[in-house]
Amino acid sequence: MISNLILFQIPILLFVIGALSGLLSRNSRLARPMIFVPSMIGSIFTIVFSIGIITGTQLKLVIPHILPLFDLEIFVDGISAFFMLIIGLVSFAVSLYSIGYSKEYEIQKRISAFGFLFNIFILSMILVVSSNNSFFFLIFWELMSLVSFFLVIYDHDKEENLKSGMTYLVMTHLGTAFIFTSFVLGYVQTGSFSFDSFRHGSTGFPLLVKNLVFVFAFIGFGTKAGMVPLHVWLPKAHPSAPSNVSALMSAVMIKIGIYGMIRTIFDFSGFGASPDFAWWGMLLVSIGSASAIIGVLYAVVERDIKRALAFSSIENIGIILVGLGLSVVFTSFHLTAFAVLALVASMYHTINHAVFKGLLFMGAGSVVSVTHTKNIEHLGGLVKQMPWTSLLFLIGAISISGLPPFNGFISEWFTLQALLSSYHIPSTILQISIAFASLPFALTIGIAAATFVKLFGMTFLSKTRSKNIVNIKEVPRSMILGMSILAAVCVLFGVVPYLGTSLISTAFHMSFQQSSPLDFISVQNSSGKSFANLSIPVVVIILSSVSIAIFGFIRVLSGHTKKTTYSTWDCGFGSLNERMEYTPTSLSQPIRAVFKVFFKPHNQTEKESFGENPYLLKTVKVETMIKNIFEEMLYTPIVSSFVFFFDKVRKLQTGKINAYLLYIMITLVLLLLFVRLSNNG
Amino acid sequence: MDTIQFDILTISGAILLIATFGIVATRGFMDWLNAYRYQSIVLSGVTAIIGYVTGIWEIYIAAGLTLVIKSIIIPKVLTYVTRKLEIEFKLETNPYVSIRASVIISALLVALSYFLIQQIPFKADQIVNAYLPVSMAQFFIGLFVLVNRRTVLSQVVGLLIIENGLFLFAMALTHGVSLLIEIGIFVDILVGILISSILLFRISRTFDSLDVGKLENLRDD
Amino acid sequence: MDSVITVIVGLIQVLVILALAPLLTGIIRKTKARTQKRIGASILQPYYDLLKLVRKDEVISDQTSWIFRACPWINFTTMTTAAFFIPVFLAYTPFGLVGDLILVIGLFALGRFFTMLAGLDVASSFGGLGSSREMMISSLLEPALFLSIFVVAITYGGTNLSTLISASSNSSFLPHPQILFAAIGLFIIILGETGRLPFDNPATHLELTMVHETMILEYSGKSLALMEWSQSIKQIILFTLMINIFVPWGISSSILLSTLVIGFLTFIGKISLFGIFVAFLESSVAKWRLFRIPDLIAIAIATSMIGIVLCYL
Amino acid sequence: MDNLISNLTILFLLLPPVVGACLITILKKKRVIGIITICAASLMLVQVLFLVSRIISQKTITAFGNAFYVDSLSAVILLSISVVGFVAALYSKNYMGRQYDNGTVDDKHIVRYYQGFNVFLLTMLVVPIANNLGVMWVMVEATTLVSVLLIMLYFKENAIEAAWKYLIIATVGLSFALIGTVFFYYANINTSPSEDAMNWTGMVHNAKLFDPNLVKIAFVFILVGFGTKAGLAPMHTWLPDAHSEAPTPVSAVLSGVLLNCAFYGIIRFHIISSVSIGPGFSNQLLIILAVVSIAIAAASIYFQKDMKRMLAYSSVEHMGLISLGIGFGGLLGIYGAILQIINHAIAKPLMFFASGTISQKYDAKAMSKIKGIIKVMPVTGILFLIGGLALVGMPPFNIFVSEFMILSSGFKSGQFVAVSIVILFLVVTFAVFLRHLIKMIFGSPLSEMKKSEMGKLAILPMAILGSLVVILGMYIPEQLQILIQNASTIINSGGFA
Repeated sequence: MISNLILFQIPILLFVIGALSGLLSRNSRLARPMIFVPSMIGSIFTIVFSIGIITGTQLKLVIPHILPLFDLEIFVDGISAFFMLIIGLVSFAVSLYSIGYSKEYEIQKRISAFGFLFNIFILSMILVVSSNNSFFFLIFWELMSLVSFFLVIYDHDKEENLKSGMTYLVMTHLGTAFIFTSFVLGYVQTGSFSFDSFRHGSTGFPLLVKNLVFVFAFIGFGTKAGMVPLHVWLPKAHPSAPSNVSALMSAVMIKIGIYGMIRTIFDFSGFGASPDFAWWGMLLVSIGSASAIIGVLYAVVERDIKRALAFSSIENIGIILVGLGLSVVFTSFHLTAFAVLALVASMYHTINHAVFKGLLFMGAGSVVSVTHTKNIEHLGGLVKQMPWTSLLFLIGAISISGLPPFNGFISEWFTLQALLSSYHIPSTILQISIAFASLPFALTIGIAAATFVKLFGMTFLSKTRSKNIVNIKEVPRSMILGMSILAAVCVLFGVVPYLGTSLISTAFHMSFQQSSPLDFISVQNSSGKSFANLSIPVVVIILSSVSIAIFGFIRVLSGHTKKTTYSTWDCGFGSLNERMEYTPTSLSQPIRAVFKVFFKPHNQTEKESFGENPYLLKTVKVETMIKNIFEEMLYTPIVSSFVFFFDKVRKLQTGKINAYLLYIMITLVLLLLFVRLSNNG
Repeated sequence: MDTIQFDILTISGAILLIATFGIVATRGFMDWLNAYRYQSIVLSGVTAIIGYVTGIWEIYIAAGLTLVIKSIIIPKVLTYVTRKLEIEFKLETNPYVSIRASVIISALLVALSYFLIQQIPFKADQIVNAYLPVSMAQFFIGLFVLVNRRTVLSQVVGLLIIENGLFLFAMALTHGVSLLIEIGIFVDILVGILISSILLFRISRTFDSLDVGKLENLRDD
Repeated sequence: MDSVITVIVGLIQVLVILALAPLLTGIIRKTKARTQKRIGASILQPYYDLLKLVRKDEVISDQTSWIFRACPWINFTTMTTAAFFIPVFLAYTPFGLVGDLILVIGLFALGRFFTMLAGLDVASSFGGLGSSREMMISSLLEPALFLSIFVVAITYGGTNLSTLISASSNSSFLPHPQILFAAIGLFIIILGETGRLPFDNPATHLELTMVHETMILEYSGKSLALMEWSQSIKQIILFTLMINIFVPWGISSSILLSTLVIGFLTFIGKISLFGIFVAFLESSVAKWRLFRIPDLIAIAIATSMIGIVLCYL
Repeated sequence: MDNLISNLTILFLLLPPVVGACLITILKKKRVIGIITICAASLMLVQVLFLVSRIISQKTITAFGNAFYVDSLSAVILLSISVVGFVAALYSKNYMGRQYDNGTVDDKHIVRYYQGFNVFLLTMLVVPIANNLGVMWVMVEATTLVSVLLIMLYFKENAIEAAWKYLIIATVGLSFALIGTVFFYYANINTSPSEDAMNWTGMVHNAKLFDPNLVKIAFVFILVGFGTKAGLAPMHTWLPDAHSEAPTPVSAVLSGVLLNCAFYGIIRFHIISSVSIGPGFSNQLLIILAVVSIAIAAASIYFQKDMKRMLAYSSVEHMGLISLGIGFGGLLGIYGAILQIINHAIAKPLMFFASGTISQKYDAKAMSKIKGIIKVMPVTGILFLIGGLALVGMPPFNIFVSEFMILSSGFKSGQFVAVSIVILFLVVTFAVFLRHLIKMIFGSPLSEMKKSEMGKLAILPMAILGSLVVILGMYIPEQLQILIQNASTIINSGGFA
């Protein structure tokens, strides 16, 4: 038996080795294996370690007095290990993928710093989930943000990337300020920065403090997770980053925000089974459904493939939050079984989203790396040149759309069941609100499928829409392999939900009734009958047997028929070309029109005509744009009011020494008067 | 006896204030220097009175030093430095607040200093009672001159008023117990004046003017 | 032994759905023809069409990929699999433990997902047009459907169809006024899901109006047969659900030959009546403009929401 | 015997700059004087380290009767002076050499620069070790005079303007500080006339008996006075001018150390005032000024065009933070404030050095003309980035630790309004500061530039400071912890550890 501690140290060591060898590789030919092989092995060890923790005992470690007052405390329990498992799983696949993907950087001699940052990024995420002291938690948390920021602006020649990087960094820092406040409230109550003291002392906090701890942590971690309306950084940062980094960020990093929320709610905030806390859950549910619907609405009209995926991350975070919120509501009303159901739903979706979003971002990265464009208006027809990438992307797309029998369906099924179980809550107003919250939720699932029809269809199917995209080849084998791992997990977690449920219930120390892979997942209703059942393995058996049967049946029925290939019907007008195809913008036009209140779509038309006559047009360029209501209604006013304030303040520094002396005089007199008057009174 | 002594103290303080007002009320540099010289002479007289009242002999030395440095050396230095300057540099043409208003504001500042000082218990120390508000008023007036005037020269004068106030203040409160420190302060002031003279010179050479309005390049707005 | 019989009955239910699906389409078409003062084709015509199509050679567009070719099979498989979970003339099905109503919706969605992709795959603007409209309609129908299911599931205690239909067959809907609202909602949704008027006109080939047909425009031969058949299966599944949830009269609640036969006969009767009703309705309304369809769906959502409120009050 | 060692320690501490200045005056050789300064500074550093080690074991040292008094608080300031002085001396060699090559300065200027530099160090060294508060004031005033001379070294228009404003404002400000000092002295002799009435030790001893009203008025004068010198808003107005126009090594010393020396004055009187009337009053004032400073600094950074000016405003912000830590009080806050003094003294010179190097390379101070530093000079770029991130309080760099402590103590002391405003403005500062920084460091240079660094001697001081920034962010040596601990105890519990 290797002890847990050593297993914990090995991956850390490996990531450090990866980081350093990245720096030392000096962009040589060996750079890629030197960087990514350690990170792959490190990820494997992370997985092994986390499974060891989930099935075995917790790890606790204290290194005192590194800094005054703060001890470096490490604590890995099932919850941490669960998230560590996600980190390990995705980073393994991404590392493998990166061997092929980062060849471009090797050619450009820029891989050294990338390798360093990449390894440190994964390491920082592992350290965040395993730290047990608010100070060190924040250090690793900010390290994670910082390193990911550098990765986001890795292609820093583009001004746009710098801007999105800045937005990201500032938003995440704002979030950190809230997290800090939440922790400090705990410190003020307990007098210690250790999470242990929060854990033990939190039940004794006054209710107001408990509420504040929760709200601040929710805002702080929610910023990182990308919940609405703090999501603005996410659709900017993820497309700017190199795709393997986007995969890590979207699949894993934003989940760390979820981790933080779970930790705070269930560990530090003194949360308990009392209706006082039901509003926490309702807050989570409402913000979650808002995030889900808003995220997916932006995703469906998006033309940038990576930004669409980023918006879809916001949507999925929303779904996770809904599950989490329901769990909180159920717990506060002492409905343990349903709380478990909702938490399983939420966590199942967490791991699912990590897997399929990682897969999709890698797929998008493959597309971008061969076509050099992120705009799906220019893509199309890649399924012929890139059969593997398209197949894997399709698996990801089906999974994320929540279609059976892949993993997305399972978690959405759980979440829907949790929503339906809300009728157990002994409060009519909550029942009705949750029922209404299921409206945006269901809308989300519907539009998500549309989004991925659009993304997959426009990218991979029919004919290419741009003449520049020629000579496309399938991506290198390592990239395909990296994607296949996650695709396999998608299928596995879809077909055998027992894997997921048992993982979650063991990690979170809950009892969930499913006892074997073939056992039915079931939800009981109030009269003890089965409310809902699901057994995906059997469904898969039915699906496959039906398909075999029907294939045989049709074969017998049809006898021998021929297949002829001919061009698509063109209404007899002559050959179809790519300009006649439906474009992504027109594909999503109906949805844009239906939700025009939200999108406020408007066209900008530029006409160029021959000579004087305005009717003899040479070119017409029409651009369809939507308004980003969050930036316009929320962020722009805030920023401009700050700038207004800055502008007023800078008037103080007039350059006139007389004014400066006057300030001193006024300060002095005011302070003296203050003393004088406070003494009289 | 005590009342007489107190009257002397009060009257000398009043004379000092009047001398200070003289600086506020004048426009030309030479007038200021003269007013400053008179003020310094009054100041050394006041110092001598303090010496007489407290009976500490070091204060006489301080009084002598004041007389020498402030009424002779500093005016000399300033005259020497500004001798080459053209005459319009030495005239304060447009202060932010007119001379009349300045005098009124100075009076208000005197009132303010009395108001602020009231709360401090003086243990019936007559010297402090008499001179502390006066010295405070000098600070504020000096500061006001600095704020109000637009030429570099008048700012130096403002600084000098503040220093005089400071000196009186220190004398009144401490009766000059630590001579070493007094001397340190003197030296500092002297060096300060020297450096500001150098700067004055530089400014007139570089900017061809002594208007602080020229010194507004470094700013944010 | 019991369970074996149950499974057999369950399989029979599946076969009944598969077999009766074209018939329902035939009934509707015949009724519509009669209302339009036409004689119309025989109600068995869909069967002849399928047989003919299956035996024909196929023409496939050279722009398409394997997705286009796989789509009919996937569609048919998902619809057939969905049929396993539907109680038809027996109030429960042995496969009730395997999947519930949400899975059925999921399977429909999977089929539709591929249909939309296939529409895009042919690289003509028709396909894109159909997929685009289908995207809008389906993404709006989804929440409406879920809300009406919400009402039904909470009223009858489950999304498990066996539980649900057993419960509905055992109780009158009089104490559950919300069920009426859910029924209105679900009816509108079913019209949308099956592509009937006023959502879509299955009989037209005019690009201004058609939705579903555009996506399958390039199909021919047995692919087209499979697409048509699976569409009718979806239709009959939804109609069955509708009648079994809201008018479960006569459905057999146990495996007795007599009740089963009664159940089967009443089922045939109810579904035919329902089909005729739908056909009459279709004859009396025109196809709505595409952007008025959300209004209709909004009505479905609104009625379901009233249903939810009634559930809890 | 012990007394003798103490006397010698102090003597040897003050000797190197004196000797250095004398040697420079005698030799006047451009090549030698730089090295002399480096030697003097390194000797001083060694002396300070020795002194600090003695302080850690003995807690206090008095020398020459009662004239010099060194405790842990002084030791912290001494440490920052000597470290910054040393790296600034190192940096000066390269920097002034290049300025000479440019033709910006001539031989006479260089000699004057090094003389001034040594005297400047000397005056600053005396500030924290003088027991007599009058002497302390004299020395603070002396630093002003010397630094004015250093700022106006170039005789450029802007430098003269900055020097003038600095001189007038600092002198006026410090005269208030003198008033405050004399008030305290008056309070002391009124309670117990004694020989050491002007000494800090004596004052703290009697502070309980002081008249509260007098102490309040006196502290207001002290705060405004030394606050002017320490760059607390709204008396900070001279600071951006002076810091941006001085030669870069001088800017580093001004910003990194001189502000600390002035703030040291406030701390000393804060202790007396706390002992006398309880910490509530002075804490309140400190917090008010701190909040104003942080807000104004945050707002001013946004529109900055000049790199060094921006750094100067960041100094205002950090002085605000130090003041905030002291004001919030409690061991945690004070500990944070003292740590912040050290951290700021490390990070800010790093930034000034880097900005000086960058300005020389790009031949510009305007930030709009500087782009793509990381491509042109990767090492400097990375060090500049590290320094900048440290300044905005990003972990894992050092200032995060102290900011964390200060803000925590704010919550602990119940100053929720103040701490919320401060957190808001810290985030704002973070955004506006990094916005400038990122634009400079990343991207591509506006014109083709050769990729090269500015020489090893320019990198070395930055590398030293940069590594300190990183190391202190994650690990503080135990010796230093003890020192800071003792210093905080001095502030927290009335003057003695």
